[in-house]
Amino acid sequence: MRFLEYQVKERFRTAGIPVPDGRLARTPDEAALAAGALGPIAVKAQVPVGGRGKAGGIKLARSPVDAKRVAQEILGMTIKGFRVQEVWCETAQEITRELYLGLTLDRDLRNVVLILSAQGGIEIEEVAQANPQAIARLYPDPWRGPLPFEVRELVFRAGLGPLQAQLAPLVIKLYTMARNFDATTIEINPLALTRDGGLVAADGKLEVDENAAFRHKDLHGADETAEDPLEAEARRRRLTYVRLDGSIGVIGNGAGLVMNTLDLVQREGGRAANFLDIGGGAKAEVVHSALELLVMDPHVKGILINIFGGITRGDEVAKGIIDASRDLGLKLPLVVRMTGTREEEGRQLLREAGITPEASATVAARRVVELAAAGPPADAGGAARAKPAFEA
Amino acid sequence: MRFLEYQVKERFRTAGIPVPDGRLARTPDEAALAAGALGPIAVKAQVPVGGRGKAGGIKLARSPVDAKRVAQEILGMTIKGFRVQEVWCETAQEITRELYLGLTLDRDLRNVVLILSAQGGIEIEEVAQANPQAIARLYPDPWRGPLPFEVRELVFRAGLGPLQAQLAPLVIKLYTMARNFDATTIEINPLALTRDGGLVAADGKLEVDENAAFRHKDLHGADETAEDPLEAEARRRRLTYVRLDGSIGVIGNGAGLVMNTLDLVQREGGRAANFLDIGGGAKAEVVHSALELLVMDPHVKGILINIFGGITRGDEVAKGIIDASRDLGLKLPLVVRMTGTREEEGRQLLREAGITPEASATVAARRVVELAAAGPPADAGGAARAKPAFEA
Amino acid sequence: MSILLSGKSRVLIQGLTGREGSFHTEAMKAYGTNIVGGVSPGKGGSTSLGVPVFDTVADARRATDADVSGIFVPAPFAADAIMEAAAAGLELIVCITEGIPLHDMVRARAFVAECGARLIGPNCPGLVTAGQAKVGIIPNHINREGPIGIVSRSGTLTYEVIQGLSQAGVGQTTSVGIGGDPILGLSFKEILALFKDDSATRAVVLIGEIGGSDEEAAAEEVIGRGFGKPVIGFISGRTAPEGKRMGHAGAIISGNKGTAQSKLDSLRKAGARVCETIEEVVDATRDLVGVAQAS
Amino acid sequence: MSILLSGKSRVLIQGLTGREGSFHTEAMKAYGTNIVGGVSPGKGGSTSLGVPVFDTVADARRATDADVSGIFVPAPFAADAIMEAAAAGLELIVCITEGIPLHDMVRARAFVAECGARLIGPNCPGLVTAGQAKVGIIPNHINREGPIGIVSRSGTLTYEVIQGLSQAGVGQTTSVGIGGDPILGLSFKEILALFKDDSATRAVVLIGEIGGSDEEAAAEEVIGRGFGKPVIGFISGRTAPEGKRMGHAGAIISGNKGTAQSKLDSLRKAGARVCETIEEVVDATRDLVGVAQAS
Repeated sequence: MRFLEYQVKERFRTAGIPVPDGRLARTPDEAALAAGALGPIAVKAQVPVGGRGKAGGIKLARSPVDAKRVAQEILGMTIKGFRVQEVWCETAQEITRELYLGLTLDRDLRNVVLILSAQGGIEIEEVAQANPQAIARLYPDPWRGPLPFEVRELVFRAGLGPLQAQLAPLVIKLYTMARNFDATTIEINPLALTRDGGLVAADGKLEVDENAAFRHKDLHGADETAEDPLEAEARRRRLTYVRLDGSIGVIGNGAGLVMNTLDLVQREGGRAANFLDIGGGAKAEVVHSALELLVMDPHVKGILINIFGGITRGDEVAKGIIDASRDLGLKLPLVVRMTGTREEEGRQLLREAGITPEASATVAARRVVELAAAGPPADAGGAARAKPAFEA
Repeated sequence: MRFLEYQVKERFRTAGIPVPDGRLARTPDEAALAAGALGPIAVKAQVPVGGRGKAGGIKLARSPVDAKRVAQEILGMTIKGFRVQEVWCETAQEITRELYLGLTLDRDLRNVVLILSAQGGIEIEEVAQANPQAIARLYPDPWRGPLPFEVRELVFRAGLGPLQAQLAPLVIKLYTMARNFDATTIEINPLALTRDGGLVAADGKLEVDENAAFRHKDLHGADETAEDPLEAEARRRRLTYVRLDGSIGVIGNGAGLVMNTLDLVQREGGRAANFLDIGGGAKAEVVHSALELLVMDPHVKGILINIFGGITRGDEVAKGIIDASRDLGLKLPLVVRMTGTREEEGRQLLREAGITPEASATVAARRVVELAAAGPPADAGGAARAKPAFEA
Repeated sequence: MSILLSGKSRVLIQGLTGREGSFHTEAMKAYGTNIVGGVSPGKGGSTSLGVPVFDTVADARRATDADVSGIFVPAPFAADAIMEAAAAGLELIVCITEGIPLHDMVRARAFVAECGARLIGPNCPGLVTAGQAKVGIIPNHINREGPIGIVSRSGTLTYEVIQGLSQAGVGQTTSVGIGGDPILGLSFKEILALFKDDSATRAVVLIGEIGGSDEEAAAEEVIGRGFGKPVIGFISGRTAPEGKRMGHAGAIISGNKGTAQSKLDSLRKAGARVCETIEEVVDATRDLVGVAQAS
Repeated sequence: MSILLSGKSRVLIQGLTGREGSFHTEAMKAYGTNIVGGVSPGKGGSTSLGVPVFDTVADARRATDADVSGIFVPAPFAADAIMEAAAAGLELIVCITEGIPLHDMVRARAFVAECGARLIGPNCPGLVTAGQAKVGIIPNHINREGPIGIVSRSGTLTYEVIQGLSQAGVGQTTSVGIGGDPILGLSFKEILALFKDDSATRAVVLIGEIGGSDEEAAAEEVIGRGFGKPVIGFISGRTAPEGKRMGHAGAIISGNKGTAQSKLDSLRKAGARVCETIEEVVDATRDLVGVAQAS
């Protein structure tokens, strides 16, 4: 789960991490009002992606008139596919130095890591390459969390000893916030040292572990409709789906198997339109729903279904395919490869419905690529796909 | 720091531990009002000691008239030296079973221990002797706290498996409360199973670590004026003082040394009136203040000062003794034993002021016991002590 | 011989009485696994699927002397179940449950390490020692006894390899699915080290995927340092784009970290035979074992 | 010979630049203690009392190779300072600070144990190895080299014993004040075990007090099991009433637990010579050493 800047800053404030005063504006007039109340402000596009500054999504405004004009420019912009519907107007800061403070999951060390950098305002990976000695890391014991002396060591290692008294409590608060929110990433970047000597979170990022959603029912992130509409539709259908840039729709069971199917499609000269994992033990309805989703994608020119029957039963999957093809009036080329539990029953059903099953995934991939390249079957009418169709 | 029942229950409620509805009453009329609002109530004397029930400090009232009469009886009682100034009026519970849940510090194992007993309502030590298999203990890792599976094991070990779903969260809440308040003891006793199947803290106890007071500036316990007035006065003077039942006032530096001085006084046939430790590095003013405190005690018939000069300097102590004796017009027999740092300078000062120092603690104890038995010096007037004088 | 699990292993199932737990326990029993008991708090004293049920793992261990636990409890309670097994002294803990919060797993994993237990998973299909015992959900019928060790992050892709090998007449010692989460118990490294010491295992198939750098670590720290047995490596997700999580929580390329290329290069450099398809893996393994059998 | 501390010990002082820290560091140096550095966060790089000051214990340890730390930081920060020393690899940590919250100490003590360090205190006078080194606040002039080991929960009462023995011509190997708090680092047991193995120590004086049962544990688990050296025991608080805390946080009789009688009985039963006054302790020790010297 991701959050917009202002949502992150609200949570920073609650956690005791200082943030600039600000107001959310949905119209240029609201931005002007914010400037009237706050003085000189930064007007910042609220989109759940990085690189807003470069895209022109952050501008300074010295007066209400200025703020109105600037907000007018930013509201309605599209940044990396996200339309800007809100701007965050916050007191402009006089920043004398930019630091970085963050937390993320280090999967290699199977632990959370706190990262403090004497250099901030740019991606921490860039600092790590260009100026590694500016970065200090702390791997807290998962049960104890960061201890005060460990945090002092972190601050001194980053060469920020003189800021120790201000920085140490921030590090503890950031960690506490990560634990409270089940965050897998939190960044304060830049963590700004202002002219008056204070530290303030000038920008922030928060990502929450979706596995922990049951503990955070009241936590609402960035509006999902801003994302890819097909991915949003897949989420509504509780399907594990990722949109890709090719033309072969892929359905399979098991993440590794589906990934491998994408690789096979590319190996045979095609490109997958998506990743779609129906998981273990899927019933006919799930297969039906997955097929329905794929035909909504106008880029899909052929569909490959690759199933290994473990808990998943071949006959169930076959039924789902057959029903969905019929209900959707499917005209796209469809190739099915099926093995494992009830393999024979499933294949029999498919053959009866006029779909020839393949036994090898490689051969199936080759065939779907060929069929998709050849175009839809001759008898396909103009309205060959189900509605609605989403453009990417 | 100790708390009255209603103060403990307020904290239980905040911590999510269920308690009966109740109201505090300072007059019989307020108790009647409480009964009007709550129905049948228990009227309970609020004093910071156990054994209220046996002393007649807890009575049931079925109606407001009843409540008024009962409150009239209880308010103004004196229980173990504490005058009852408030009664806690709470909804009478239909209790079907009494359990015990507590936390305390196990110094031998250097850890906190959670104790759950299938038998409650009486002192846990009694259960431990009479019915040990009813008691289960959990020593949580100090960093991890009690883990859910450990709490389940605790509940099953106590033979309370069927109450698992209700008990397990209470155990966690009790521990969390102990950590949040730096409690060295918390008891829910009885933890009552009511007719409707719920669990409720029918009575409770809370003791907070005074070393952690700096973390709990907003935490106020039982009114200290209810305690021994000399101990309260000592606390105002920041002296480590314990009132005892003898007649020899004792001042010394270091807890072990003072305890040993009490032992020596008794060995010589006397009994100490108090324990008073002026600690390490005490200056003349502290000695002065300590002497001043002792002469407020009408039971004190003689004073023994026993000093080992480590950081504490003999000449400083001597000055304090000489000044205080003069300022207070001290007429009581005074024996001083002094050794260690600046021993000679101190003794010289004492001798000049007409006080003969002793070199051996045993001899000093013998002498003060003899002098106290002989009564005040012949020249002592009627107003030989400083004001005010507190009776125990 | 085999690693981690054998016909003598005494297996406990946490969450035995649940839907998933009972379904798969039936299958494990059918495969011949020595299931000695189950744990379901509040159901202690009863019997289910022919084995005694206990309130706590500690009780179960005392009564049955179990040494392996399979965990089928729902995600919100699974990390606690893992720790309960570790604290009770179980030696091997296999957690099938998917969707455990990552912070829970970080803590549980540290706890397990402190107890000296071994954890497989979570979010994994478990393991099978062919012809002897199974803990988890790998289909029974695909396994065949033989000289190949399998270790994999994937579930169904592992089944493909097992089935492919078995159909080609090449059996397995033990097949281990270590799981697709970012925070795992045993990783490739540790499983490989066990295969190294297992005399019955003559070659190892390693099925990796994008994300993290466990494959690289295994290649550099184990395979490349006198492993002494042939390793056939395969990585899925070679065409996955950066920043997209491919189903498994752990299958994601972040920046230039966790790419299939990096993993394939490491494996190749360490001396593993790297394959592009499962069919190739099967063929290569058959060829290798042929060679090994002759030597 | 001695225990825990010697002239070769490389001693660090945490809180060196504070009032207490600097006062007592001067005295420790005057006694000949090898003070190699101090720690005061934010004052790293400076020099105080002739030794370098560091921001962290880790820095100090790297630069000085210190093996012992004396802690003089205020109570709210002392548990953290103890853990910092343990994490940095110090072998012996002596915490003088009084008034540390008990929950903090429970955690810090567990942490120290995990690091494998030894903690003396808190709320203790520290230790002296006569003629060699001192960490803590025991007065310099009272110590005298000789064959007696001293271990005590009290502060000034320890000084009395040391001074009494020294004045009677009986010197000490090491005198250790373990502190008067309920949650302590090393207890009587562990110190006695060290004295047992110290060839220079010919007899041990144990000064206990009411509260807890560490004296009983020492008597039953160490003295009573072939300790091999005479032990002279003394317990203060014999006339203390139940339920009253006698100055030390740990000096309290709860119910019938922690009484002087129980401790005296245990010591006597274990074969210790039990004394009623400090004068008796001194006389008994002088007599014993006389016997020991003749043998």
